[in-house]
Order: sequence, then structure tokens, then C-alpha cells
Amino acid sequence: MIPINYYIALSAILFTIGALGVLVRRNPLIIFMSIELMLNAANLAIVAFTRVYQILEGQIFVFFVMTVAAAEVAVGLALIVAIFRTKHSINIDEMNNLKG
Amino acid sequence: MTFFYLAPWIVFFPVIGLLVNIIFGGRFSEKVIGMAASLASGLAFVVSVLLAYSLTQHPEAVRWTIGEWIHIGTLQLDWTFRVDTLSTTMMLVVSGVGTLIHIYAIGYMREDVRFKNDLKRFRRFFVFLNLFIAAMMILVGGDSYLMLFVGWEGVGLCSFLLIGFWYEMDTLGRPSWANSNAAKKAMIANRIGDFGFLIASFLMFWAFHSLQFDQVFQQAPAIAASNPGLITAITLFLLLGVTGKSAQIPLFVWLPDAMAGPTPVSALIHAATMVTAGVYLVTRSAALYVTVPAAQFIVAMVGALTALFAATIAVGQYDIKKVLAYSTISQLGFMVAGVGMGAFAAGMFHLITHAFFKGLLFLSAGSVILGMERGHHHLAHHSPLSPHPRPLSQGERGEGAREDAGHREEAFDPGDMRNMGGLRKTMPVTFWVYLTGALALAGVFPFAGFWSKDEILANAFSGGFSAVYWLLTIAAFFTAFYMGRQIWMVFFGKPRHEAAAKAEESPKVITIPLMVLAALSVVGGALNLPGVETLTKWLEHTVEFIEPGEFVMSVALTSTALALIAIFISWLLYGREPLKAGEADPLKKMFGPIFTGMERKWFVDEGYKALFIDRYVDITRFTADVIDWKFWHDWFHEKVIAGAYNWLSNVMLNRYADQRGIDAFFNGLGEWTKNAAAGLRRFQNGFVRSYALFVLIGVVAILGYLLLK
Amino acid sequence: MEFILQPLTLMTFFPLLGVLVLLFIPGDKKNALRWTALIASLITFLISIWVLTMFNASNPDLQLVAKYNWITVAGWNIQYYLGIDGLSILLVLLTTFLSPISILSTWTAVEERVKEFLLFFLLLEVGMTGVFLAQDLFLFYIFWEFTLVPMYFLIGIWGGPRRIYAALKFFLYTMAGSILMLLAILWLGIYQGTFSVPDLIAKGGIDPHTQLWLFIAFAAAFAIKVPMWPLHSWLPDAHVEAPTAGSVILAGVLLKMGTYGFLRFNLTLFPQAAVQAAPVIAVLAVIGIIYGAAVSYAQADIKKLVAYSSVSHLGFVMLGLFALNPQGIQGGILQMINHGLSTGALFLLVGMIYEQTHTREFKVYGGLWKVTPIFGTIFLIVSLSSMGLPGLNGFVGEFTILLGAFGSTVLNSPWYAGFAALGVIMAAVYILYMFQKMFMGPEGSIVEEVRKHGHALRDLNWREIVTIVPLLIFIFWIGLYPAPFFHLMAPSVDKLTAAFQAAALAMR
Amino acid sequence: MPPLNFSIILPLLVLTVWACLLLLVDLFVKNKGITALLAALGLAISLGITLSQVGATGTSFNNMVVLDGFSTFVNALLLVSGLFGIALAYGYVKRMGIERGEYYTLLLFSVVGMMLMAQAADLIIVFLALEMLSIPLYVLAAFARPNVNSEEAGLKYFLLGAFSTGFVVYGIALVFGATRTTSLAGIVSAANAASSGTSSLLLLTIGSALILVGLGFKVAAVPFHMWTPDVYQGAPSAVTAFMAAGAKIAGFAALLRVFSLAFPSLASDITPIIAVISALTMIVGNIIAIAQTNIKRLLAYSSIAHAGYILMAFVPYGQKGVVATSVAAGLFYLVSYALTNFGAWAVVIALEKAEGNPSTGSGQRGLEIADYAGIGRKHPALAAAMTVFMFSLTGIPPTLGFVGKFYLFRAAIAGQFYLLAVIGVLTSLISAYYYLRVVVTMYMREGEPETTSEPWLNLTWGLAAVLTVIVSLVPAPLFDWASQAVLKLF
Repeated sequence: MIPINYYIALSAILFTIGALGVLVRRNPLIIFMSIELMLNAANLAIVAFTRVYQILEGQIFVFFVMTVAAAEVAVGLALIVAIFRTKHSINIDEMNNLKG
Repeated sequence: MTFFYLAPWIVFFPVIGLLVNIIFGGRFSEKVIGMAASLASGLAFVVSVLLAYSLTQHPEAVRWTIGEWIHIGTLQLDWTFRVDTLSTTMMLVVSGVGTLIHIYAIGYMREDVRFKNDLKRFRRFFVFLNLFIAAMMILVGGDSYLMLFVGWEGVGLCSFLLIGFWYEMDTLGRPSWANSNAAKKAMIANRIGDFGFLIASFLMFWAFHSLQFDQVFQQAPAIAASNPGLITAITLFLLLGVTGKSAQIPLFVWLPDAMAGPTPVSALIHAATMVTAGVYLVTRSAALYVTVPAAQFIVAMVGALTALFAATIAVGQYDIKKVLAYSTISQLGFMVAGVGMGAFAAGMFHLITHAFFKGLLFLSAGSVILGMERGHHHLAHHSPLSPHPRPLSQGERGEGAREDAGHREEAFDPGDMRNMGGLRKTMPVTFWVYLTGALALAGVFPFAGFWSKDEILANAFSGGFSAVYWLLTIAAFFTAFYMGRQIWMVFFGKPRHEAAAKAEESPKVITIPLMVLAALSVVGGALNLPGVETLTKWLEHTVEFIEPGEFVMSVALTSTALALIAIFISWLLYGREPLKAGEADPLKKMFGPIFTGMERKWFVDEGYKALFIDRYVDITRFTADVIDWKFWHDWFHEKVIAGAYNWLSNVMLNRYADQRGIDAFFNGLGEWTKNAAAGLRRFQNGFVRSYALFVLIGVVAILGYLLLK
Repeated sequence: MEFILQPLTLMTFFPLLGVLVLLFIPGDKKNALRWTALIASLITFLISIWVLTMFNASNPDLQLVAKYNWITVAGWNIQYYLGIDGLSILLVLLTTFLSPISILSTWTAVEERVKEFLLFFLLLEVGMTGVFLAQDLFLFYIFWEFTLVPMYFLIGIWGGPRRIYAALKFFLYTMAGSILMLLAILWLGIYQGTFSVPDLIAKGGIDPHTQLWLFIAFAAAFAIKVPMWPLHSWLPDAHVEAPTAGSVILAGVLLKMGTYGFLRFNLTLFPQAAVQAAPVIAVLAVIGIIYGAAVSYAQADIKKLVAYSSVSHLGFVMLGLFALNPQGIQGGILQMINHGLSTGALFLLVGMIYEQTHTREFKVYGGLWKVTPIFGTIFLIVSLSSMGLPGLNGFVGEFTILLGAFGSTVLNSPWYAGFAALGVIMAAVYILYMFQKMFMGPEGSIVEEVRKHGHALRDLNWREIVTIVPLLIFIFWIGLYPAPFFHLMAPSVDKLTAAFQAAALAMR
Repeated sequence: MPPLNFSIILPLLVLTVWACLLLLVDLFVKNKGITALLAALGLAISLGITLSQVGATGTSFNNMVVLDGFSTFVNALLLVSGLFGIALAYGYVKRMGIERGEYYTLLLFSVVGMMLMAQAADLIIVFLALEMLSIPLYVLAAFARPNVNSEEAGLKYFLLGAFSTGFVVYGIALVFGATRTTSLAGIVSAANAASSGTSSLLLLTIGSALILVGLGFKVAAVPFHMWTPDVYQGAPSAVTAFMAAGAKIAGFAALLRVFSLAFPSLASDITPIIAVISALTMIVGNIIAIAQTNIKRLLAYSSIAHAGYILMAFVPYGQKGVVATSVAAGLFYLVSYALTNFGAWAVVIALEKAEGNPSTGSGQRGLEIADYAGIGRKHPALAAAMTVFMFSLTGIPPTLGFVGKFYLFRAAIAGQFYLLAVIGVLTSLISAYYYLRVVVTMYMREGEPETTSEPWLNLTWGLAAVLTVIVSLVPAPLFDWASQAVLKLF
């Protein structure tokens, strides 16, 4: 059996990649995908723990996370579409009307 | 039958007088105002006489409390009057001479306010004069050092008010700050002295736990035995007060300038009464002074040096009142030297005779000045005195100031002896009384001054104060000389100015007080004739350390001889060949720079200005403008504190940083360090990614802390 | 009802009734507004006289106590606790006395937004009275901070050209100190279990080290308010920009809140720390005396001169309080009153002339005594009182303070009083300078300037005389017969100093 | 399995059902004002139920939700906030031309999320509640579309919110890994069992720290605060007002409950972090606020700063003797903050004008501090109210803000965090500087301000101002309630 630490390490790496992705990308869609990566890194960890501890609670949590992520996607995409309609661009670096 | 219960009335009468004049004076005529004020002063004199009479029945001191003042813990001060032979003597002098001067002032001020064109100020003058009498009575009548101090400062205030009486002009009536400056100078010099007085009273309180005379004096010997330094300190701080009030070195400079006040003021305050308060103070504190001979010596030396120093300056003056002013300083030096040596009776004696003859001289000088003014007006307007000076219309008043400054440029100085001459003929009464006063001052037998001055000299001679003796003797020589010079210059020879030629004798209201004072100046010596010692015995009841002065014939002869020689020399220089208009003083021709030194008061004023006054102004300006305002107020609070907040706030908002950075940040790890500082500063720039970066930095920092801790 | 009718409560909050009435008077009925405010403050003054008649001067403890539980839940022990004793009664009377006078002084000086002005003024009176009466630290702090608000508006709305800056500075400065005090108050509340001052005194037992920290925190608030050198930088700004009535109250009462704070809290709550800190405070006080006097002299603006003179005068008060002996403390308390009267009167007078001339530069003044003799004479009397002429009030205070400081066993050195006495000379220098430059000498250019605008410079009118004469009465009264004033405070001060002897003994 | 006790979440349930129904009803309602009133009615009913539950306790759903004094207190506060939010929006959305029925439904759903947050006894519920309150807020922030600022605000809030959610989820994962449970009660027993130095303790610590980050984001604590000013500025003011109060209350409710219940054993590690965050938040928020000229941004930074103050209550969470008082202080402060906040935003709304170009978002007027000049003269009551709010935010008596700070600093001192208390008072001083600037502008500068007078708006600021003063003078009942609320917690 693969030791639990490997899963944790993998999830940590995925999480980090996701977090850095948020920082470096300018397209909100990709940023959004990076965030999904972070959530899924967490899911991976939870599932791994659940498997090791043999309890179901965690798996329920994973479902919740997935559901909520879907809801977030819906809202996020709607926002992005709305912005694209007004600005004809979705480059987030062009979105700095508000600052100071 | 005793009248001690009347004691408070020596203050109440003048106060009532001034209140009456303040409240109703607006409706009174000048005569009524003057009468009311004189009456108030006169009643105070009557009370003083009654008190003196009572003391003959009951010579021990009587204390009369009228109210509580300051009671805190052991500090127990009351408004208590003290009637004893010393205070009563002072009361008699103050109210007696004061009343005469009040009467004189009715005539004098009537003309003075007309020359200076402000009739309203007549009333104000008498209010101030009454106030002065009241304050002086508190000074001499108080039963504690602090009550004495109330009067002490009160008379200082009156001095300020009266020197600055014509506050908007100089002595010649030109618009100027001069008179008000003189007033301020007097008050501040006095305050410096008062500082000494205050410190002395603190020392005294914490040493004796009282400021009441009897309690202090009772404990004095015991304390002096255990801690003589303390008593020395007290007496020397008191001396500082004395130098301020009695115009001794180093604080004498205010007194000559004080002549800016109307002449009755010069006579009353700056010759006869107020300035002698220092002498009174030392006499009153005799019990302290006698325990510390070192302090006594210092007091005597200060007095003696002042006496000589001022006498030399008097020689070089041209202003009739300035001569008398320096003479006053000099004579005060005699008194201070006298009481300093422990010759309290002699000092007090000279104080009394000096009040007579110096009051007389000042008032006569005032009469001379008025005469000169009358002469001048006669010339200018061809009508001696318009009873109602032309009132200024509204439009003129503003221009007046500047116009005056213009056309009064060559203003006539009625007090300048170089404008006088030959007044003996136009003002005979004044001449005779002036001569009496001058002889008394010069110490010519048998005038009052001879007896009192000789008693001081004799004490110095036999008391082992030889330095003091010689200083005073030389001063006495100068005294006779400058008085001689003055008499010759003013009354003899030919008028050097047309005003002098047209001068007129003063009215009776002025001359009668002069005659009374002249009489006193002649017979005043009888108060304490050698061998009889009336005054000494009288004071003995109060000042237990008093010793009857001895009459030393050699001293008397020496001083008389010197006086006569001095008068003779003055005749040689000024009488034989009277000065002509515009001619330089013969002494100037002979001694050049030395005379200039005397004329310019040995540059003491200039020295004080350069050393102290200008420095004080510089320091305050620097403190106020640079330290307090520029540095502390503007720089520290505005720039440093407020500026730092605004700066921080802007830096955090990246207002100052350039906008490139965020991409460079990720161009490579090598760039990271380079741009770290810049990157960290670009905080609130509107970019989602940099916001996220911050979140991440926060996470890294927290995790780093948790892992590395 | 008992709560409302309690004399101290009534006195404190009576002006609020005035506020209520004012709210219902239309803003353009200016005289109605003024009369309302004046009457409200006068009645408050009458109530304070009533309080005085009930006050038992021989009792050193708090009297006429109003004490109700206020917040006593959740571990809090906060009371509505008012009381009066010898330390505060004079200051309370000063407050209620100066308020109507200040309102009277605004009669013609304030024409803009009269209603708001009077509202703020009455609110300020509530705050000030409360500060002097509160015996619970929480309550005290509320009153203390609350006084900032109306004063801030008084300066900021009705002040001079730089009023906003001055108001802000005033607010921030005073707040800066008081927030530190807040922490100390909290500390006491938590670790001593009560906010009530008498209980805290009774409890005592704070170790000297902690006492010192608490002392410093309290002192921070009070020292800024006093203001002690070098924390005085807000004062000239506030005074120069404040309207006349604001300056009068600021100098007359608000600054006293600082010195009173030292007296009421620093001295009673932390006696050992007070003994330890006394030399430091005394040094600052002496520097303040001399510095204030020196800086005053170099001012070109009359109001600024008077403002800086406060630094000097309050230096005397502080020196007296920290002499920690009866003479010093009683002198200090009396000097607080004196300063309120004299400096208040000076500000009033400066305001009266400013109303006509609209300038306070010395250089345009001169010779006014001839033009306005009554004004000149009153100004002279007040100036002399300010410089401590014997026979007037200032002297009694200064003398007793210096005397106390000179022989203080805590300060243990005559040098403090020695240097402070130099301030007496320096006071004469700047006061006489002020009087001379305004009233003596040749007629200043302002006289002509005013005439050009149509009216000649007038002397004081009846309203102005009525405003100022009550102050003059007290100036003479305290100068000649201060005994009643000393009697009011003596028992309380004796009780206080007895505590110091105990503290000083404990230190050895 | 115990039977489900629905009464535990009755207010929540009612509100959810009501919101769903409202969504339908709204389709048939022309006058959106009626929708608003209905939404308010829903909140009021829920509030009634909540208040009837005062004193009641219990758990349900397998110990995943809890009803106790704490949750009742917070729920009541949240419901009142919802009511205020509707009162502010009522006229505002009309005026701004963004009146749509969903507004109120979204608001109700957000309130539901917040209330769930207060009742959560399990990390899963915390996560769900977090999302439930956030997602409607993302939409509300962008509600003024096609106003570009509003959209930008919405997207920023959304992206960063989701980003921070990632941390929370990951944190929960780690905590779960360390303790084998997500229940708060279970975590605390597991954590006590975990011996120090083991890897599971490390996981627990890191996990809790990540949760802290996520919640810190919600309450706008430095350095997770950067979104706040932009979002507050861009979002419609009525939304901002609600968000500023509601999200902060919910975030703190979760923080207080999660950390004081689940992680007291980690106090030695977490306390310094919270202390530093608290200090940084107070300092940064207050200092940056100095430079603001826009009132919405100013209030945004002020809200950041206040997060710092509330965090202060939270610092001594591991100290047994102190934690109850300090949490009570936090609750009390939340009340005072919410009240003042709504009042201040009501004034902002009263001055805001719809003019300007919606597509660029520029030209909106009435939002610069300079626009407040002259209110003191023209609208004395409004200016007086705003003054009260500014003083309350500064902490000047007699306002609720002062009493709240007094209580908070007491907690810090009782916990012996003297330095933090000093930073707290010093930053309060700094804050006076910019709050007073608003007052200065209102009273001491001349101007011709235009304001809108709407009954509900006026009621909001009027009521808030009066309560801010009155409650500060009679705070005992509220003190009592707050301290009762935390009694059962520990």
C-alpha cells in the first residue's frame, strides 16, 4: 500500500501549483481552474485520509466540496460573461478601476 | 487714652478717598477732586499723629488684626496692623509729606494737564496718589513680612502708574514710548528685587515657621547660633529687595528714568517715601541683621558705593530733575550704609530729614519747570494759560500724533538747566526754598541734612567701617558740589532761554507746601540732636539694637569743611562766570572723557542693555520662534508625526512606487530579490493577482512561523 | 425622581434642559436662543450655589454623594457616582460661574449658527461639571472625553482662519493622552475590581512598580491637558483660533481638568508613585514656568501671548500640587481658580477689543488707554492679577505654591521654587510688555483704521462691563480675603497630605 | 441515530423556506417594494423565533449544528443586520436603477448562510455555511451591472473568495487527517490526546492555521484584506453595508466558535499569530485610511481596522479564565460595529447619486469626502447622526463604539496583552484623524450637498444614531446578554 504521506505530499504539491496558478495567470477562467485544482488537492487529501482511517465522514465532505465548487463555477462564469459583455475583455490585469 | 483701634484707618482713608474720586470724580471739579484726595491723605496723617500720641502713653507695639488672610497649616497670615514707634514714624513721614504733596499737586497738575492737553487725567492722578498712600501705609503698617510685601509691591505698582502717567509721550511731550518704557523699567527692576524678597521670605518661613515680625525676631538669635548661613542668606536676599526698591547698585537704573512722572510723583514716591522702604525694611529686620556682621558689612558697602557712584553721575547731569534723582540715589546710599552698619537711628533720621529736603527740592524743581513752561507758553501763545485748551475735533485727532511728532521736533525742554539762568529774580520764593533745600542736602550746618548725615558718618568713623566712611565722605563732597552747580546754573547768571526770562512764579497752592517743607528742612535736625536723641529714644521701643549715635567733632568739621570747599569750587566754575547759552559745561572742558562718563551715567544703561536686556530678548525670540515654533510646533509635530503617518499611508498604497513590478516579480527567481522591496510595496494597486499574492505571503508567513518556531 | 433631584445630578445635567429648549427654538431667533442659554447656565450657577450652601466645609470626605449602580453585570462594577469635596468644589463653582459669563461674551461676537454654538456650549458645561464630580473612573472618563467633542466644534466652526487645523490638533492631542489613561483605568478595574475612586483609595496596595506605570498612564492624559511642557504645542493653536468664549472656557476650565486630574487621581490613587515622580514633574513644571514666560514675551499676537502665559501659570499649579504639602496643594488649587479668573478675563478682554478691530497684532495697537479708559483700567487690573500682584488673587496662589515647593520635604530642594520664582520676574516682563504695547505709548494705527470704517473705537458697553465685573470682584476678593476659599479645601487637602506622609514613610 | 430536532434550526429553516417561496412570489410581483417588505417580514418572523429561543440549547443533525446562547445572540444580530440591509436597499436600488427582486432573495440566502455559520458545530457545516453566505454576496456585489465597477468588484470578490475557500478546505482536510473527525467536539478530544511533536499535531496546527486564513479573509484581516476596499467601493452601497456587517459577524462567529471550541490546545501556537494579525490589521487599516478621499474606501479601511479590534478579543482564546469575557467583549463589539456601520452607510447612501456613466463607472457623485461639505448646515440631523457614527467608530463617549472598545481593551488587559492594548489605543488615535476629517468636512467647510430623503433610510440612520448613544449609556442589558451568551460555550 502506498503510504499516506505520499498522498499528502501530492495533494500539497497540487495545492501549491493551484495557488501559484492564481498568482501568475491573467485569464480569470484559468485562475478559476487553478482554484479548482486547490479544492481538488484538498479532496485528494481527504479521500486518502478517509481510506486510511476507514471512516465515511470525509467522503461526504468531498461530495459537498464538489457540489459547492460546481455552484461557484456557475456564479463565476456568469460574472465573467457579464464582464466580457461590458468590457470586451476578461484580462484581469485590465480590471483595476478600483484601487488605492 | 489710646487710639490704636484707628490703625486700619491709615489705609481706609486713602482708599475711601480714591473710591470717592473714582465713583463721583466725574462730576467733581478739579478743586474738589484735589481736596477730597488731600483730605483723605490728611486724615491718614491725623490718624498717624493720634497713633503716635497713643504710643507716648503706651510705647510697646500694638497689633490690630482686621481679618484673616492666608491660613494653611503653620502658615498663619492675617491682615494685622502693627503700631510701634518705627512704623508710626514712617506713617507720619508718609502721610505728612504725602499730604503736603497732595496739596501741591492740586496746583501743579492743574497746569500740567493743560500743558499736555488731557484734562481727564487730573482725576486719575489723585486716584493714583491716594492709592500710593494706601499701599505705603500697608507697607509700613504691616505686621508680617508678607503684608509688608503687599505694600512693597503695591507702591511699585503706583510707581509704575505714575511714572507712566503721561504714557503716550516722552518727558518733552512728544509722542513716544519713552515714558511708558520708563514705567515698565521701574516695575521690572523692582520685581527683580522682589524676587530676592520672596526667596528671603521662603527661607524665613521654613526656618522660623512664621513671617510675623515678633515670632521671627524672637527666634533669630537661636537660629543664628545654630545656622548662621541661613540668616546670612535671608538678609542678603532681603538686600536684593532693598536694592530694587531703594535704587541701590545694581538695580538703581530705574530711578533716574522715573523722573518721567509728574514732579509731585518724583517728590513723593521717588524721593521722600517709597524709595526709602528699603531702609525701613533693613531697620525693621534689625534683629536679623545684627546677628550676621558679614551681611551688615555688605549692606553698608552697597550703600556707600551707591552713594559715591550716583553722586558722581549727578555732577554730569543737565536736567534739573535728573540731578535730584541721582542725588536721591546717593542719599539713599547714605541711609542704606547707615542702617547696614547698624546705625539704625541714624539711617532713619536721615530718611526723615531727606524726606523733608528732597521732597522740597523736587517740588521746587517742579515749580521751576512750571515756571519755565509758563514762560514758554507765554512766548508761544501770547496768553499764559488758556483755561480750556482747544478741544481737538474728531478729524484732527488721528493726524495729531504725526503732526506733533513733526513740529515738536525741536521741542522745548523746560527741565534742562542749560535753558535756565537768573530765575532768582523771576521766581523768588522758589529760589529761597530751593536754596534751603540745597543747603540741607549739602549738609551745611545747621540745616537738617547736616545732623542726619553727620550721624551716619560718625557711626562709620567710630564703628570701624573706614572704607564706608571715606566713600561717604567723598560722596558728601560731590553732593555739595552738584547742588552748588545746580543753584548757580538755575537761579544765577542771565537767562539762557527766553522762556527763562519770561518765567513766572507759581501760585500759592504750590508755594505754601514748599515753605512748610523748607521750614522742616531747616529745623528737622532737632529731631535727633546729639545728646538729646529724641528719635533714637523713640525708636528704642521697637528696635532694640539701636544705639545712640555719638557726635564726633572731627567728622562734623571735616564734612562741613568739605561741603564748603565744594560749594566754593562750584562757584568758581559756575557762579563767577555764568554759563552762556550754547556754551559747553566748564567741567567738560577740563575733564573731557571723565565728564562724558558722568554725563552718560557711566554707560550703565547701555551696559545692562547689551548684557542683559538684549540677551533676554534674543533668548526669548529664539525660544519662541525657533525652538517652540519652527522646531517643536512646525517641524516635530507637523513634519515628523503627521508627516510620518501620511508618508506611511501613501507608501502602503503604492502612491510612490512605479507600476511595472508585478510581472518582473515572476520573471525569474533572480529578479525576486532585486524587486522584493519594490514588489512588497505595490500593495493596493487594483490587481487581483497582487491581492492573492498577499494572501499567499500571509499563508507562507504563518506556516513558516509554525514550522520554524 | 430621587435620582434627578439629587443636587449634584441636577447641577450636572441641568444645562441639558437648556439644550432641549434650544432645540425647539428656531435658529433665526438669535436673542431668544441667547437668553435661553444664559438663563439655563445661570440657573445651573444658582444650583451650584445651593450645593455650596449644603456643603460642609469641615468634612474632608465626599459629600452630597449620588451613587447608583450603573453597569454591574458580567464582571463589571461600574457606578454612577457623583460626589463633591474640598478638592473639587471650587472648580465646580468656577465652571458654573464662567459658563454664563462666556455665554454673555458671545452676545454680539457670535452671529453665525448661534443655535448650534449655544448647544455645544451647554453640552460642554455638562461635560466639565461632570469631570469635576465623577467619582467612578468609567464615568469620569466618559465626561472627560465628552468635553472634547463640543470644544472641538466650538473651535472648528467658530474659530479663526486656521480653525480646522487647530480643532483637529486639539482633539488628537488630548485624545492621545486620554487613551493611555483608559488602559490604566481598565487595569484598575480588572485587577482592583472596582472603578470607584474612594474604593480604590481604600483598597490601595498596588505595588510601587505598577503604581509608577499607572501613574505615567494617567499623567499622560493630564499632562497634555494641563499642558505641561513639552506637551503644550496644541495650546497656542487652539487658543489663537478658538472664539473668545471658547478660549475663556478652554483656559478657565478645560486646562484645570488636567491639573485636577493629577490632584484627584494621580495623587490619591498612586501616592507612592506620586512621591517618586514628584521631582520629575516639578522639573517639568519649572521648565514650563520659565519657558512659557520666555515664549510669551516674544509673541507678536496678543492672544498667543496669553495662551503661552497659561503654560507658565499652570507650571506653578503643577509645582504646587507636587510639593505634596498643604501649602503647595492648597496654593495649587487656589491658583487653578485664579488662572481661570485672570486668564479667562484676559481672553474676554482680548476678545472684546478684537470684536472691534479684528486684529490681535501688537504692532497696530498702542495708546488705547486714552481712547478706551475703562477698558484699559480693567485690562490693567486683570493683567496685574495675572502677574501676581499682592492684593490681587494671583499672588495668594503663587506665593503659597512657591512657599510650599520651597520647603517641600518630598522635593527636598529649594531650587525648584528658586527657579520658579524667576517666573515671577518674567511674568512682569511679558505682562507689562503686553499692557504697554496695547494701552500706553502713542496711539496705534488701529485706532485710525477702525475710524476709517465708520465708527470710532468705543469703550466697553454695559453688557461687556457686566460680563467682566464679576470676575473682577473675585480677583479682589481672593486677593484680599482668600480665607473662605482656603477653608473650603483645607480639610480635604489635609486628608490628602496625611496620605502622603504615610506613603513617604512607607518608602523609607 | 437520534431523531432530527428541527427546532434547533427553526429560524434558519423558516428563512430558507421563506426565501425559496419569495423567489417564486417575486415572479408575480410587479412592485419590487412588496418583495422587499415580504423579505423583511421573513426576517422578522425568523427574528421572532430566534428571540423566543433565548436560553434554549441543544444539538441536532448528529451534533453537526448546535443551538446555544451564542448562536442565538449572533443569529439575532444577523437578522437585524438583514433588516437593516433591506431598509437601506429599499430606496437605493430604485434610485440606482437596479431594482430586481432577486436582490432580496439573495440577501435572505446569505443571511441563512451566516446564521448557519453561527450554529455550525462541525467543520463541514462551517464550510457549507461559508459558501452559502459568500456566493449570494458575490452576486450581490456585481448586482449593479452593467456598472463596470460593480462587476469588477464582484469578480474580484469572487476570485479571491474562492481562492481563500481553497485554504479553508485544505485546512479542514488537514485537520481531518490529524484528528479523524470534523466535529468540533471530536477535534478537541483528539487534539488533547495527540502528544506534542507528533506529525498529527503538526498537521492539526497547519490545518487550523489555514482555516484561520480563510476566515481571516472573510473578516478582512491583514494581510488577507486587500479585496476589501475595492469590493466595498465597487459594490452597490447597500450591498456593501450589509456585507461589511453580516460577513464580518458571521466570520467572527465561526472564528470564535471553531477556535475556542476545537483548538484551545493550540493556543500557544495560534495566539501569537492572531495577536500579530490583530496588530497588523489595526495598524494597516487605520494608517491607510488616512490617505483616502473616497468615503466608501474610507469606510472599507475602517472596517478592516475594526476587524483588528475584534480580533483582539479573540487573542486570549486559550486562557481559561479570560476567554469568556473576551468572547463576550467580541460579541458586544460586533453589535456596536454593526449598528454604527449601518448608520454610516445609510448616510453614505443618502448622499450617493445615480448620475454618471454606468458603463465606465466613473462620474458617480456624492462619494468623495469633499462632497460632504456643508451638510452640517443644510441637514443638521443627518450630519449629527454621521458625527455620532464617526465618534462611535473612533471610540469617543458617549457612543456605543466607546463602550465596545472599553470592553475589548479590558479583554486584552485581562489577558495581559498590554502591548496589543497599547497598539489598539494608539491606532484608535490615528483613526480619529480620518474620522474627524469627515466631521470637519460636514461642519467646517462650506458646500451645497444634495441628499436623498427616504423614509426607511432616514429611519435607519436615525435609529442607529439614537441607539448608538442610548445603548452606550445603558449598556448593562446588552452586556448581560453577551456574557450570558458565552456562558454555555465553555
